[in-house]
This record gives sequence, structure tokens and C-alpha cells, in this order.
Amino acid sequence: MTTAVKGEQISYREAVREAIRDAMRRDDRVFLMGEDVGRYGGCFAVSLGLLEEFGPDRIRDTPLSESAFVGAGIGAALAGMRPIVEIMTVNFSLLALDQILNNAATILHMSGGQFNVPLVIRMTTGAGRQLAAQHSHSLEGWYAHIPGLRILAPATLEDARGMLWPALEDPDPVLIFEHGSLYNLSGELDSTGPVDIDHAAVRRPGRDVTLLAYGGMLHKTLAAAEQLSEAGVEAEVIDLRTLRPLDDETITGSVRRTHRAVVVDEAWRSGGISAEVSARITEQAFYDLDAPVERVCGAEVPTPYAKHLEEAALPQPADIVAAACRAVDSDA
Amino acid sequence: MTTAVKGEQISYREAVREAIRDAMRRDDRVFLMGEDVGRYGGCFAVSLGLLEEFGPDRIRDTPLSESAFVGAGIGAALAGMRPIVEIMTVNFSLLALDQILNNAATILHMSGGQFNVPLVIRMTTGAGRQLAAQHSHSLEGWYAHIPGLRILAPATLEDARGMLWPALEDPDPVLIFEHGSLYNLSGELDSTGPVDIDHAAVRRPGRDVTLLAYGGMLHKTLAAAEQLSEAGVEAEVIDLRTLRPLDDETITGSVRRTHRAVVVDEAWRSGGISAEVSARITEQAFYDLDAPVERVCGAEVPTPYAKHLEEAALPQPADIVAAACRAVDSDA
Amino acid sequence: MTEKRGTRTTRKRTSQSRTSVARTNRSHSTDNAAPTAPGHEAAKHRADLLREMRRIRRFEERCVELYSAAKIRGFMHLYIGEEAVAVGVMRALTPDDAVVTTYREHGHALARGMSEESIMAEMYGRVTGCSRGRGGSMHLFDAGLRFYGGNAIVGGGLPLAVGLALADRMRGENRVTACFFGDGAVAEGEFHECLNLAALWNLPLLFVCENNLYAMGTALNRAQAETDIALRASSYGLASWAVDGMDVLAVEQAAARAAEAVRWGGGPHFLELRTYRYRAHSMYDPDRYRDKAEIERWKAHDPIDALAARMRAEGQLTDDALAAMDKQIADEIDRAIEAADAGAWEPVEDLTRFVYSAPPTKAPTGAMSS
Amino acid sequence: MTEKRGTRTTRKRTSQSRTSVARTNRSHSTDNAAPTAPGHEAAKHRADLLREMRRIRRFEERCVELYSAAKIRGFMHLYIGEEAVAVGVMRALTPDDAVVTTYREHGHALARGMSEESIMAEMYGRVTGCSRGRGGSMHLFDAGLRFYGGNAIVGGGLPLAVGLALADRMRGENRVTACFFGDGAVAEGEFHECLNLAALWNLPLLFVCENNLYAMGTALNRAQAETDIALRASSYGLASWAVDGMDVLAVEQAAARAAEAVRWGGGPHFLELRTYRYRAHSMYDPDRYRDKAEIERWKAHDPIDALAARMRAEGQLTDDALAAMDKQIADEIDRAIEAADAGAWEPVEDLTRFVYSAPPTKAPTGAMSS
Ligand SMILES: Cc1ncc(C[n+]2csc(CCOP(=O)(O)OP(=O)(O)O)c2C)c(N)n1
Ligand SMILES: Cc1ncc(C[n+]2csc(CCOP(=O)(O)OP(=O)(O)O)c2C)c(N)n1
Ligand SMILES: [Mg+2]
Ligand SMILES: [Mg+2]
Repeated sequence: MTTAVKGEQISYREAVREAIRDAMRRDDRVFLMGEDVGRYGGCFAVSLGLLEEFGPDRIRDTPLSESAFVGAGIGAALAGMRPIVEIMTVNFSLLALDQILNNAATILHMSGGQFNVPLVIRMTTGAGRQLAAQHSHSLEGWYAHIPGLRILAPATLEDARGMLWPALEDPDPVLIFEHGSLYNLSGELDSTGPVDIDHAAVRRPGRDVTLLAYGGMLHKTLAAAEQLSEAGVEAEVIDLRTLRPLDDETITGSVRRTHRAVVVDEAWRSGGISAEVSARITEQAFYDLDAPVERVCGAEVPTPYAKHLEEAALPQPADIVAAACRAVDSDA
Repeated sequence: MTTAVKGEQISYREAVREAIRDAMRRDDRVFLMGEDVGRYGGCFAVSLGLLEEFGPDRIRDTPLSESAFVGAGIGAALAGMRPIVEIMTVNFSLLALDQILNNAATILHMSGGQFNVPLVIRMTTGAGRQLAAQHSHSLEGWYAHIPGLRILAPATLEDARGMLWPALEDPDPVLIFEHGSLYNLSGELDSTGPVDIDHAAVRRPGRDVTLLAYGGMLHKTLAAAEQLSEAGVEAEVIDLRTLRPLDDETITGSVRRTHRAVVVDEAWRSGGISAEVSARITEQAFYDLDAPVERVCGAEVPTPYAKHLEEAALPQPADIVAAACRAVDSDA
Repeated sequence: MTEKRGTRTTRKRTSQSRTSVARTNRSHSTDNAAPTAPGHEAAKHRADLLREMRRIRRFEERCVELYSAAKIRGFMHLYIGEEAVAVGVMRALTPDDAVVTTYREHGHALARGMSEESIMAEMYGRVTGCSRGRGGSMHLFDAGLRFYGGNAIVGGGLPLAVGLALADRMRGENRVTACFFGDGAVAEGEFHECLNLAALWNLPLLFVCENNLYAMGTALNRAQAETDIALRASSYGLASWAVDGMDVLAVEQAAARAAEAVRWGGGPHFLELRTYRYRAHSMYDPDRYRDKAEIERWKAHDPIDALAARMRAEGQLTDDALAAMDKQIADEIDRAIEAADAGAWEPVEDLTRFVYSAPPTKAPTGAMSS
Repeated sequence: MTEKRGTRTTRKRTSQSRTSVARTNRSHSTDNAAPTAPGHEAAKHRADLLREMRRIRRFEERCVELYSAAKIRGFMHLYIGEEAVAVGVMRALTPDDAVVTTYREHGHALARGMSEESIMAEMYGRVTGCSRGRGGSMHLFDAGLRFYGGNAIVGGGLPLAVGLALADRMRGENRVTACFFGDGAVAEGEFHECLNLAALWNLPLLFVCENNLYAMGTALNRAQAETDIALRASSYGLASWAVDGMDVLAVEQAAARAAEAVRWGGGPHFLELRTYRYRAHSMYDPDRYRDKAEIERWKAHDPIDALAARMRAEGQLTDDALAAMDKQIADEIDRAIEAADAGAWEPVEDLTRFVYSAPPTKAPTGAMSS
């Protein structure tokens, strides 16, 4: 039923598109709704061609009314549909945050279990393309604060392809954050099937230090791990994948073995999800730690346009390497 | 110039009102704007009587248009006014969050330093009055994530009275979070003057464990400290006061002495500001810690209406005592 | 599944219709208001309406006592004075239709058919309440009745209603979603976004604006540059009327017409019900912002008294019948209160139940103490 | 500081005015458009307008080249085709007035008087740019000109403009705040909230809606149930007109009238400028959603060509004069590019400068490594 075949070259963008196409074919309750998903083909060309296949009812362009169409997704989900709402980018999701927090995440509990909200919201997140202060946020950590939601951050082709279906099968609202820098990532798809959305994944085994990252930062972290390896430090790289609920076992399990941890997050440091990961590691593996948990985060500044300033504002592999070295060296 | 006299009995509500009155008298650029601040007298009666004194231009009632009137406050501040915008409660502030993040916090940097935003936003926060899931949030941690803002949480009468003026003198946007359970707090005012808004305060000295709290949780934490004292544990209680920027020195200084820390926060645990405080303590005082930093937070659940459930969802003195005992006992 | 906008009716309000519904013009006959049913049946129909309104009023009067007795806590918003709106509109809906409303929803819940027991127990915070005690006065829900709850964020229910109606539209169901909100919500951005979406997509949505002239302490004319809400609504390209919200027969008639139009493809309709709340905004409100005389003026047009008077005049109501009705209502409410008082509490261990549909595979709060 | 609403003009658009400005009716004379100045002065005035429009167009054409050469990065939105709007409206403003605009603001910035140097350097990311390289194409600011910036959140500038106007109102200043935004913004809740606030408070605010018929790939009629934006705006109780945005003289005249009314207490005014963008939404946009023929149809009414043709017909423009004008423009732009190329970079150490006005007393990021 899927059109992407294992082993073929595919981009992250195409993987997301195939996931949507596949879900739309499988279940006629599924529809895609958002700004410019149809005629335009999606702001990042994710949904290109889907309008032609599924028509304007199920590939539904919306006006610029984030609160209304996200809320409409919640309402449609309440009525038994399986909407995929696309918010063009996380920056605009603030306009719909009230709906997400006060309705999507809350109605199940507030109604004493009567109404669940089987909704998927996808949005692009992150910086790195010189889009300046209002178009470069990484706010998924805020969403990961909200009980009632599940938060996913696909960083690989398989996750881009495989997370959507289980998200749609989840009876509760799921938010999927796609980092803008990943759409052009391409390679062979190992599998076109649904993936586990409960667990973090070890993307690179290692023994000396655990590097924890997700989304756009995973690839910089893997690059850093390569550099560290050349310097004789074997880093284990964990892709968090699911930001809520966090997979404590995988995280803590790794740190118990390596005794050192570095959390990498593109978001601003103070109050980012990096803080939560760090706090949990300390809470759960304090006596196994040989060094304080390090964080490598975005500088606390509205993301600047100029390339050199933006680069300085974002975590770079060198910063990760330096933090890992500090953790390893602090072996008291 | 001030009407409240040192030594008089005064409530937190009155202290905030006097602070507003005083600022309005001192500086005619200051005005108060928000829903029902005028004719109604303020949702929590904070601004009662001010309309009569200052008139409808400066005690300005707004329609239910959070994004517009908060943004209007930003615009008026850009034009050189000193607006105090009241958002009735933090729950509704989400509707204005885009304005706060993408304009108030960002314009100074994004304009290369040309335009600052001398705005104060006040809002009520917190749970505890059986107002259920949509009226009980503690989201100040989200705001504390945003570079460009200063975040204050007055927990005492002096801070309720004294934080507003320095906030108005700050050239940049300041958000003041008033916990709804504090308005009826009353006592003698030690001073009617402006207070320092840069530092945390030690509200109770102690040597065995550091308890860190702010806003509504401060009083439960002080109660817990009393109970601990009876059990022979002398807790130092720190009132964070300023949630951004956090006062690392005071926090870390205390933990270096007590070697143990418990962070108390009414907000949901995952991704709350408690995580940031915990992570920072570990980063800055790892080798001084005799136990992992503990957190006592709100349960990760939309706040329920029923009293017994709400109480179970919120941190209680007994939970703080238990956490402090765990920290003290884990002396390995 | 196709969306033909051509079928949309475009009966926009004119200045003519604007004045014809003005409150001053209350002598306007609404005899044809009830579904045409001669003699006995018409009388019975009116008696039902009367009974519903009295039941709602009495229920809330008891709630006030129970609030004073601290049996009910938190925010509680009374509907007293506005009963004709809920009763009239709900009559136009079928069990398949959906309802979305606000924190001021006791009347809607009762008129929709939720039991006094389940509502009272909810306000008592008992597990026997409709929302298992988690919601309280502001968050009454009933899946069986497609009652999608009281929403306490002003304007927050409108997008949900758009989505419910969208689902029906996509599936080709001839169902109506009725969305209640106040005059205060008209100022919110969501109002604007949702009216446009509903009109643009020709959704089967009935907007029910309860204009009681105040949003907390803010009078409509201090919140809106243009205070004719129905006229404003018509600017979105949907059919819109203002209706005397103190006349249950007028409400019922207007709602029936609008709902049928909505149900059969006529696109979204908007009703502005001009009404008044006699009581303060909530139990916390000292009600300093309006003239007591204004309240009394409105009470002179009380929807319950008005219907009763009319029925008496037409020989449809006797003192005995009224007393019997009230007695029955009082008994029902007594039983609900007793049941609420006897209701069990949700065990504290179940606090986090329903945060997710299934217990999450891993506890999201799972920090273990070491 | 008092707010008398009585002075508010209430020239609402009628269906009469609606058709009189329709694009089909382009023969409609705008000879009285320029501030009445006979002969030589009128010619000079038109030459200035022509020069401004050509300068903006040429500037952006060079930007396209520079984008291809990767000198300019990020999002860049071109104004080509819409120049008459910025040029016409800015003429109505004085230096004391304020401007708030969007990410598509090169034209506004140039027409407001920002130098080509400061804009080009900004797009190059240099410290010599108007926003020290922090803003880029979407975030041009100029405090001296009260140019409150390009805002990249659709609708996000409107509340700021309300606040700027509110400050003027409270202080009794006779200043205008002009707020530019697109047709897409009309769907956002903030549009609604801000129009109401401006009308309710009678603020000195000029709303300038650049209706280029598309919000990215979404045509106006697929975004709005009611596509007559000026008519919609009038429903808020403010004066509103639609104007041919391809006719700089018509724009200038309408803006001048509206701005004067706003300045002298007439309350907020709304102009819908009917225009068109020839280029894709941004440099990322493959422009798949519209007909190439549609673009050509609009180009036939190009604002620059139209004015030039008219001036020629009236003997106000020669080939030589045009060549000289273009030469001067080309030279100016060349100099700006050279200067941008030579501009310094903000030192990376200053990254966090301007996050706060003064260096914060304690570093908010101050995690020390142990
Ligand atoms: C977004 C939002 N802002 C503010 C409030 C606080 N509040 C609760 S009810 C209310 C007034 C609403 O008035 P209206 O819509 O007319 O409904 P009514 O209470 O008159 O039935 C306000 C301001 C809220 N609940 N939500
Ligand atoms: C709140 C928000 N939602 C979505 C976007 C993405 N976006 C940028 S421009 C645009 C279209 C805006 O169209 P319009 O207002 O007509 O202005 P134009 O680009 O035509 O000048 C969109 C959807 C955004 N920047 N902000
Ligand atoms: Mg009301
Ligand atoms: Mg447009």
C-alpha cells in the first residue's frame, strides 16, 4: 500500500509526505488541514501532490487563523475524525497554544474521561536558515510540559516515515516537531513501517559519555561523537525521539554505564527541555555520575539574522565536543 | 507620597494597589490597562478605587482582546509611555503570548538596539481555589524561558508593594506574577520603598538543607521548614523572587553550605522552572552536593475541581518535609 | 463530501430587522412561536417550556444556598434571567446534534437533558458527577448527549464547534452543532476566525450569542465600537438575526428556523439573543458596575413571569398547576442534592487517571527518589 | 486626553463606492490626485513619485541578483508590482508619524526615507545595517524615522500600531500611525481585536491593507467568506475605502485625505489597496498556485508604466529624463551595494548585546562549567 519502497533514496520531506499519503489511504477519517497545505503544496513542499490525489476536502487549505483551525482539528477529533493539523512553523503555534493546552490536552481529564482527542499536530521547528528572531524558535520544550500531550521529534528518515501512523492511532493528542533543517536530509529508508513512539534510541553506542539530543541536533551530536572518537572518547548518542513522556529507562540506563552526560538542545538554555533531562538524570542516577550533567544549548538571545551571529547562537559540534571533554576530564 | 504607612496592617491586594497608585502619581506616563480594571475594580479587587482617582483614560478597561491590548501595551511602551498591562490570569495570557515573545521580548535585539519596551505586565497565577483545569495554571516558567524578559514573583507584602516601581524603571519588559492565593495575605509592611529585583532572598536561614520556592509556594515551604525544625532539621528557605534572571549566587551559595537542595514549584514537574533550578544547582555545585537535588512539584494532571483531588495535585508541606528528609537521610 | 457554497442562504439582517426585534418592541406577537399545535397540545408545549425554565431557575437558586453553605466551591456563574435562551434553543436540537458552551452552562446542561443529579454531584466534586468531580460548575460534559462541555476560556469553545461541524460536513451528516457564548466573546480574535471559517466552509453550525449586555463588569458599549452584534455577524457572510432572549417562544421559533436551515445545508446561522443576567457575574462579583434600577427594569420582563402571565391570560395555567409543577421541581432538586451529598469521592489514587486514555507506557512524572 | 467619540466620521462604504473603485473601472480619472499644484510643480511631483517607484523596483531587482549570489539569505519577500502603495501612502505622512509594517517592507522602508545603504547592509547581515545585521530583510527598523519595523508574524504588527496610536491619543499629539498588512492578515484574530480597539478608542490609526489577492498560495476567495475587505472593515464602525493600488495618484490622494482625518481627531481610517505582487511570495516559493496569465494581466496595469505613460502623454516626461533618473537610481544602488559589501560584521562577542538594554546585572545564561 505504501509507495516508498525500502532501500530507495528518499528525503525526509518525502518520508513525511509518504507517511501522510499512507495514512490518508488507510483511514478515510484522516485528513490534512493547515495553511497552504493544498494549492501551494506545503510551505516546505511536504504535502506537494496530495491535493491532486485526495482533493480539497481532505487536503484542506485554511485561512491564516491558527487558533480557529487548530481548535477545529480538536473539534473534528472529538467527533471521531483523525485530523492531521499542520501549523506552518512552531513560531505561529503560539497563536493556537490556548487551544492546545486548554482544550486538546485537558478535555479528557476535565470531562472525567468522556471525551478523548485523537488529533495529530505537525509543525516545523528550529533555526539555522537565517530566518531571524521570529522564525527560529525551538519551543517543543514548552509543549513537553503539558500533561495530556505526547510530543515526538523525528530526527531520522525512518521516524519521519514511521511516527505518524502510531501517532494517529494514539487516542490522545500527539504533536510532531519536524526540524526545518532536516527536510533535505536524504538516504535509504530502512523500513516503511510504523515505529515505536515510546522509547528513546541509542544511535551510536559508546562507553565514555552519553550525549543526549533530538531533532535537528541529533546530526550535530553524531558529528561531535565522530570527532570525539578520533580523540579517543567513545560517546554514546541517544536520540530522545519522544519528548513527552521522556524515556527515563533508556536515558538513565546509558548514563549509569557511561557516568557522564551531555544534553544538547537548540532551544534557549534556561527552562529548556535540556533542564528537565539534566534534572532527571541527577534525580535518577546521581550516585552513578562522575561529573555534573553538562548542557549545550542555544544562546539566550533572539536568533539573529546574520550568518555568523546565528551560528554563534546555535550549538555547534565543537561546543558538544568541548562539553563532552569537560565531562570526561572532570573525572575527579 | 505613598498612602500606606509603614507598620500599618495591609493586605497583599492593597500592597499591589498602593504600588500602582504610587507609580501613577509619580509618573504620568504610567497607566493601567486590562479587562475589568476600572468599573469592576479588578477581577481580584486589586485596582478598586483607582478609576475614581485617575479616570478612565489611565485606568483603562479593555474588551476581551488579550492579544490586542497586550500588544497595545507594547506599542505604547515603544512610544515612551509606561504601561502596566494587567492580564486577568496567566491562563488567558496564552492568547497574548505571541505578542510577548515575538514583540516585547524581541524588538530590542531584532532592531539592533533601537527600540526598547519599558512595559510591565502583571497577572495572577496559580491554583488552590478549586477553579479547575483552565483556571489553575502556573506558567511563569515558560515566560522565564524567554530572553529579553525579566520575571518577578512577589511572595511577600514588601515585594508586592516594592517590585512595581523598579519594574517600571526597567527599560525592558517585566512580567509580575501574583499568586491568587496571596491577595488576602496580610500583615505589617516593613517598608513601602522599592525593593531589589535582582536577587533571591533567604527567608529563613538554616544549615541542613536548602528549600527553594517562590510565589504561592513560599508560605507552604516556610511551614514545612517549621515542621522540619521540630524534627531537628534546620532548613534554609530561599525565595527565588526573580525567576529570570535567576540569582545563581544566592542559590548556589546556600547549597554549598547545606549540601542538599529541594526545589518546590506548584507547576507541573516536567519542564517546569524547578528543572532549571535543579539543573543549575547540579552544574554549579555538583561536588558540594551530598544528595541529588529533589523536586516537589504539582502533579502532572490538569488541575481537578474537587478539593481533595486538587489538594493531592498540589505540593503540600508534608511533601516538602518528606523530600527534605530524603535529601538529609541520603547522606551516604 | 463536496462543498457547494451556492446553496448558502444569505439572509443578512437589514436595519429593518434590527429595530423589529429591539427590546422596546416587546408587544410584537410571537403566537406562532410554538410548533403549530392547536389547543391542548399548544398548552402542554408551553407548560413544558415553563417547567424547564422554572426548573433551571430553582436549581440555581438552590445552588446559591449550597454555595453559601460551602457545598459548592470555585467559580459559579448563574444563568438566572437568561433561562429562555437555553430552553428555547435546545428545543430546536435533536439528540444527534452537538452542543458547545461556556462556564455559565447549568441552564444549557439541564435543558439539554442532563440530570440534576449528575450536575449537582459534579458541583459537589463527587465521582458521581458528570465529569467525575474533575470539572465542577464550569465544566459539565455529557458524551451521551453530545454535550461538549462548558469551556472557561472566553471564546475557547468556538473553534471546537467549528471542528465538530466540519466533521459533520465532511461526513455528510445532517446534524447541527450549537455553540453558545456571550457578548464578551465577540471581542476575542477567535470569534472572528471562527465566524469566517464557518461561513467559508459552509458549516452546519448554529452560533448562539447570549448578549446579556455585560462581560463581567464591562458593558457592551464599552467593549464594542459597533454594539449591534447580529449586524456585525452578518458581515461575515452568514445569516444572522437578533431575537428577544426574554421571550422563550420567540427564541424557540428563531432557533427552530435557524437550526433547520443549518441542518439542511443552509450554512452557518447566527442568533443574537438579547437577554440579561440578574445576578452578579460569579459568586465572587460584588456587582458594583451597574445600576440596580437597570436590573429591576429587566426583571419586569422576566421570561418565566412573562410566559406564565400569557398562559394564565389564555387559560393555560392555574395556580394549582403551577404549585404542582413547583412541587415536583423542588422534589427533583431535593433528590439531586441528597444524592450529591451521598455521592462517593474519586479515590485520590485515581488523580492521574484520564490524563491519557490509557495508562501511559511510561509514567511521565516518573522521577524516582534515590 | 479625553475621548470624544462624537467627532468620529462615519463614512462607511456603500455598495456604490464599492464598485466605483473596482479594478475594472480603471479609466476613472485621478487627475485631482496630486496635492493641487499647477503646471511645473505638478510635473515635478509626479516625477518624484515615478522616481520613488522606480527606485524601489530597481532596488529589489538587484536584491534578486544578490540573493542568487547568496549575498542575501533567509526569507526575502519582494514588493514588485505594489510600489504605488508604499509611495502613495508615505507621501501622506509627516516625519512625526509612525509606521508599522510586515516582512514585505523594502518598499515601505525606502519610501519612508531609509537609506539604501542601511537596508542593503542589513540584508547583507552587516553591523552597518539598520538593525546591525540582526534583522535581515524582514526586520528593518529605524528609530529616527519612527519606522517600527517589519514584523514577520502575520497580524503581529497591528497591536503595536494600536499602542503607538493610543500613546498619541493619551498625550494629545496630532500624529498618525500607519499600519501596513496584507489581505492574509484579515483572517487573523488580531485583525479583529485591533480594528475594534481602534474604533472603540477612536485612535489616530491608519490601517493600510495591501490586498494583493494572495496570502502565500491562498487566494483571497479561498480565505475569506466575504472578500470585500474594505466593506468588512467598515463593519467595525470606522471609515473605510477601497482604492486602486496600482494608481499611485489615487493612492496618494486617498491616503492624504485619510491621514488628515486621522490626524485631526477623525478616528481610525482603513484603506484597502487593491494591488498585486508579480513575484513569488518569497524566494522559496515555486509559485504553483496561480495562472501566469493572471500575472500578465496585472502587469498590463503596472503602476510605474501607467504613471510614466500618463506623464509622457501630458508632456511631463522625456526619454532623456527617464534615462537620467534611472542612471541616478542605478548609481545610488551600486553605491549601497558597495557599501554593504564593505560593511563590518558585528563581533561575535556582541551576540547577546541588546537582549537587554543594559547588561543584565547577572548573566541569565550563567551556567558555569565545573
Ligand atoms: C480568554 C479569557 N479572558 C478572560 C476571562 C475572564 N472572564 C471570565 S467570564 C468573562 C466575561 C465574559 O463575558 P461574556 O462573554 O459576555 O459572557 P457572560 O459571562 O456574560 O455570560 C471574563 C472576562 C476568561 N475566562 N477567558
Ligand atoms: C501568524 C503567521 N502565520 C503564518 C505565517 C507564514 N506566512 C508568512 S507570510 C504569509 C502570507 C501572508 O499574506 P498576506 O497577509 O496577504 O501578505 P503578503 O505576503 O501577500 O504581502 C504566511 C502564511 C506567518 N508569518 N505568521
Ligand atoms: Mg455577557
Ligand atoms: Mg497578500
